Amino acid sequence: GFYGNFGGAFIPEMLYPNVQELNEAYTTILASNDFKKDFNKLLRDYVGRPTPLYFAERLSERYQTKIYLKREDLCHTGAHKINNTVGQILMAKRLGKKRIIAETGAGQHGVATATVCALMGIECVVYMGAVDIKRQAPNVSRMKMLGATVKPATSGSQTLKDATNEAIRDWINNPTDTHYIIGSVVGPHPYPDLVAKLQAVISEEVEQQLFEKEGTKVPDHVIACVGGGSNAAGIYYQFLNNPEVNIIAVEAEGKGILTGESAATTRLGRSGIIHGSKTLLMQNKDGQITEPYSISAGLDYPGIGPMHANLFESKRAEFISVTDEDAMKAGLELSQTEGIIPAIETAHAFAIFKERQFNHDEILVFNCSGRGDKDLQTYTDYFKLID
Amino acid sequence: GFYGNFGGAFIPEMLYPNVQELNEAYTTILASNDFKKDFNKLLRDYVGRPTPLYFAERLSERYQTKIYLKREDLCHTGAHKINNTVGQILMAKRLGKKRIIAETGAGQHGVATATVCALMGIECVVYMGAVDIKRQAPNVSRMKMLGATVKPATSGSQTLKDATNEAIRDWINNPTDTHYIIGSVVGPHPYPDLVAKLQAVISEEVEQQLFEKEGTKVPDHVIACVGGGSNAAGIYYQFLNNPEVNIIAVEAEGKGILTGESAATTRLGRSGIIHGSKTLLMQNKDGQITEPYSISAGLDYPGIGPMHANLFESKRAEFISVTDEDAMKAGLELSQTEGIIPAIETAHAFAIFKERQFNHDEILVFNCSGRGDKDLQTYTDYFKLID
Amino acid sequence: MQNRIHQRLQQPEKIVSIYFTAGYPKRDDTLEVIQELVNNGVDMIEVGLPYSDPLADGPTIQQSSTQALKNGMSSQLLFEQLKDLRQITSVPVIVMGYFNAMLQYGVKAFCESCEKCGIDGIIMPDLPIDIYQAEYQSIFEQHQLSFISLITPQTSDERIKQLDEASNSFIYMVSSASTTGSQAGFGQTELDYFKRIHDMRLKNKLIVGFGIKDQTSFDQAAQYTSGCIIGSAYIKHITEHGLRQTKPFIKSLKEQ
Amino acid sequence: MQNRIHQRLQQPEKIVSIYFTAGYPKRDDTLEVIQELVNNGVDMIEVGLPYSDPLADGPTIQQSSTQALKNGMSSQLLFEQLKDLRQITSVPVIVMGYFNAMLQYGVKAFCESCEKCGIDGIIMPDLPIDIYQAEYQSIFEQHQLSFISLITPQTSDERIKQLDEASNSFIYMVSSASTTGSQAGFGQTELDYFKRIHDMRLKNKLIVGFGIKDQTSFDQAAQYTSGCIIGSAYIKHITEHGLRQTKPFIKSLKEQ
Repeated sequence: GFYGNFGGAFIPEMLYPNVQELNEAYTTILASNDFKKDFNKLLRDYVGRPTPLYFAERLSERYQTKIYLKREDLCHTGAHKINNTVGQILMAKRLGKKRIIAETGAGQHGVATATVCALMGIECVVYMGAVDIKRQAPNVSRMKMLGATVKPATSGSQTLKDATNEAIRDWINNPTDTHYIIGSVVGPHPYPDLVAKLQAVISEEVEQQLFEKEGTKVPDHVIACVGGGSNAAGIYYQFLNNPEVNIIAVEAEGKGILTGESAATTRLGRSGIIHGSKTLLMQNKDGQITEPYSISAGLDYPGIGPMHANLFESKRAEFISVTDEDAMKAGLELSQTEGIIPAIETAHAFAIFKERQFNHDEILVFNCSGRGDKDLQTYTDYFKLID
Repeated sequence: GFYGNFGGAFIPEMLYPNVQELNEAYTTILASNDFKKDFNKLLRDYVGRPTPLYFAERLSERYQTKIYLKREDLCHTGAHKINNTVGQILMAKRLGKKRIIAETGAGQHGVATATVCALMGIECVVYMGAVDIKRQAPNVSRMKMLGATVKPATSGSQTLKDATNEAIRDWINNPTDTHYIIGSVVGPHPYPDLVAKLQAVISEEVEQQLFEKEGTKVPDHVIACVGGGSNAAGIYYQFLNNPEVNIIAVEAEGKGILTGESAATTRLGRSGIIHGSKTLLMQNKDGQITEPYSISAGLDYPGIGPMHANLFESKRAEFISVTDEDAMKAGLELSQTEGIIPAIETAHAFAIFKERQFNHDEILVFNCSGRGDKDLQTYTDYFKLID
Repeated sequence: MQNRIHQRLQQPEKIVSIYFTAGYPKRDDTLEVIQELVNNGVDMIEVGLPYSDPLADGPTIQQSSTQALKNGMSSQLLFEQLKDLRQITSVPVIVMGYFNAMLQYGVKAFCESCEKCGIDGIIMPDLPIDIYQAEYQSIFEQHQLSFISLITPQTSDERIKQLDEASNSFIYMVSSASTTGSQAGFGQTELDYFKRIHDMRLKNKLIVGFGIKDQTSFDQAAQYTSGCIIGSAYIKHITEHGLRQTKPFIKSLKEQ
Repeated sequence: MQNRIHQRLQQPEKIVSIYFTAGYPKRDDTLEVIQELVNNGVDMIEVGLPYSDPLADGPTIQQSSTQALKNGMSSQLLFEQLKDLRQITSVPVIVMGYFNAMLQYGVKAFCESCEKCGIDGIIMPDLPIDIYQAEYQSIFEQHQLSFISLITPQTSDERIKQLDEASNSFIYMVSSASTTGSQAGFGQTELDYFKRIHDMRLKNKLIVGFGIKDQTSFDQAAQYTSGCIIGSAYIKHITEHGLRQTKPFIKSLKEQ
């Protein structure tokens, strides 16, 4: 359950049976033909996989390099999140669970969870920070349309971190009939591994699609934004052990590293424990977790998954942080150059061209992890699009 | 250019050269390998085709029949509309056009047009009723993010019909450099045929996918909502000449046929001319076009495409109309039974179970033409989802 | 066929023709506007039958149409208002409208009503000539109604010949490809176009419409044609000044 | 190792142990609360080191932690506040907190500071026993600190034996699977569970926590164990009545 110095399961004993049950079952279930068959069928017919690998001609021309977009924004519900929730709901059914809980920040994971629960007819409770409930109203509506109960987390900053705390408490209080669907590669082992394996389909498809288009399975760079890091885990997965592939992780710098309003964990954090996992973490000297800030509600998390902490520490991945402003501009640029409005999370990945240059024959694969419909209000206000 | 008694090109002479240019070129272009190659590539890599044919297990169980959903809601930008705009932008480039105009009601076609214009780097002007601009603000933001100019139509009821008038006027005023991308199977010949052929990919895929799943290419029923009728044209296309396939068209009854607030054209309209086409049309005794009403901005159109008028008159298709209330309930049901929140337009198609029963071994293919994200506010208000 | 339009076109003087919307500004102003125009020496009149969706018109005419419809204007009412037309004037009068209104009234009935009122011609911009020729030409002719086509700078020579063939009396030459009222003055492009069509020596006379608002533009257009139609500029004028102020408007066009 | 906890556990009387959050209600109330508890005959004290994200706690303790952190509470400050602890009492005192706070302070330094203050044990619900045993057990023991594990009704017998092996002095028996403060009274299920664990005859004593709020629940739990820990109920009491009203609260538990 460790990635180098990171990972593990730093959980209260009350959670041990739940986590242990999952830990004992998950590798067997994931490996079973029965699970694979159901999972692949739903990914194909319900989620809409494989998602395209799209060569962005105009963007490539602008930056004089070869840019491919893995189109997770085309997944059902609008982001890669659903790959994981489809897998976990199938797992929950096999574990005999009758009730699903989840945490959500911007609401994408909450929607993806509510979606698969509606699909399976299973009760669903989503914890969401009271502040996020207000600022992400459309996703709250979506969850309610899907029949889920949305419970506000009113502690702390009333955002993602606190929603996660509440979900964990719910799980402690409902140890036998409930499965907790974590939305990112965070939390106690086996979650980071489980979620990464369920998202690995992204890079599996990239290999095959890149081979069809470029005659090689090996891109020069794979690039993703990292909040918790599930979309990044998905697009890195197949390339982790291939040193020919440069891995680039883009963190949310918020208003700037030194402003106190940032979510760039690898630059501002140090090793600690959050949500049951040892990882890099923004905290004060006493180990109290500090409030992160990003214009993107999905990157507004004070830690990163332990896998990513290890990629950072071992220098396997290149970490770049970009500000709100650069991310927003990159979102606008992608919209107007390729006709794809990205989620603001995703827009961060496309902001690296200010920081980083590439050769004209290098192949870059970006994870276009989510669509920007949920962020229209933010974009509109930011760019004053409407008088 | 006629479908039985309907169709033609009833246009002012000022439009004749534009329409004639298109008419002379479109069949050749559509048939060319070069166009097909570009079109299919963009449909695959950019739009995300083929969209899945999804067997809706829980809905099938509820209605004791076999229900398949053609998942056009998973297309880039969230509806089938983009199949057409991708095709037309490629056509416009081949015609040497430097500027694109379009009309839009709910905004989906406007977004799809703005999207392909951004993709190709071509100037884009979208006409939209001033009333629709207000009530469909998120789609206005999307178009502006994509770099399009949104021009308000301030005449008449300030909705789709008036936006179409304005777009036609723009085309009259810009006869050489501009291509007008109509969003539905309406307007003067060759538009109804052109748009239907570009949307035909939907039923082409259905045939192949149904064969994989059921061992037959022939469903018993194909079902779609009809406003102008482009999604319906797409899913009917391959089956039009196969009498084994029952075609069901669902119109928006609004508040009820007799209330004066309805958009059920085949029940309330008669033959007349709208937007350059002879078709069924809601009008007063003097031939003045009357204002339609539907809770769905996309079905809020006083005519239907001439192809559909002919399907109605020839009794080839079965026409059913459903009220706002039944459509909204069907939207909620699909959300909570299958985890798919449909556009309110699309929801109309799923409301037929109140009107119509099916045998347990019949195969129904619904065109799940668009996602409901744009309609969340309407759903939320209607069902009082948020306190 | 030999109606008032043909007769007028045989005279050498350039034609000043005015378009206005029936039932505008007030429902029952139709005949009064005609009287004003006639009193001030207008040579020909186009009476616009207002339509809910006037594709070929610019904002001025569209607004007048919307108002006229609100006022209760309709085909039937128009024919009632014009039933004594020939008691007040003998200038040619043409009805201009959109084909759906005619279709719903019944093409035959519409032509009959026109004839009864003493209407001389019909301009239906959205009635295609092939359909006109196949289905309606004989009806028009039976009722002594001239069918008048439009051409634009984009219309091909071949197409112009077809339109000339279908038309009767004159061709409505759209000065530039645009909806009514959207252009300002004529440049060399338009003049070349006027000359080009003039030199085609068509069987029908030419009258220019769209973009005429003052004597300069009138003179430019009339140089190669039989005259001009003024629409938006007149409607704007009576909207601002009232229909009683028709005189100064016409005077400004016919000063010479 | 033989510290104050072991000594107290050797006595037959049931233990009333109170949990409170350091720095609550006011930053410098820590020692005063301990004084109040001692004065009113409490047998053991858990001092909660407040944490920003207390996963295992219910709303009452979480709110007290949030307030304490706002008040400026920290590990360093706690050890300063407790430096004279042993001048006022000899009852066993345990620090309860989350592992990240300990980790950031330094596990060795944390244990040293505890020893200096006269702390007897540490409860870190999110420090897994395998990691404790592999990395920290020798440090704890070196500083005479009991490591105290939690068990719940869902904990398997095998796991209980492992936890018993790792623990020193007593096992914190969570009455039912729930965060603190969320249960109301004990039913047959809990009683069966208490008896079942009692009958396992572990090397460590048992103390019950979670869900004890009055004498009835105390007596039920104590029947099979060495005593109980009361947390949320006490914090609620001093939030409402002030820490000076500790006496009636303790009295209601120890009336018999």
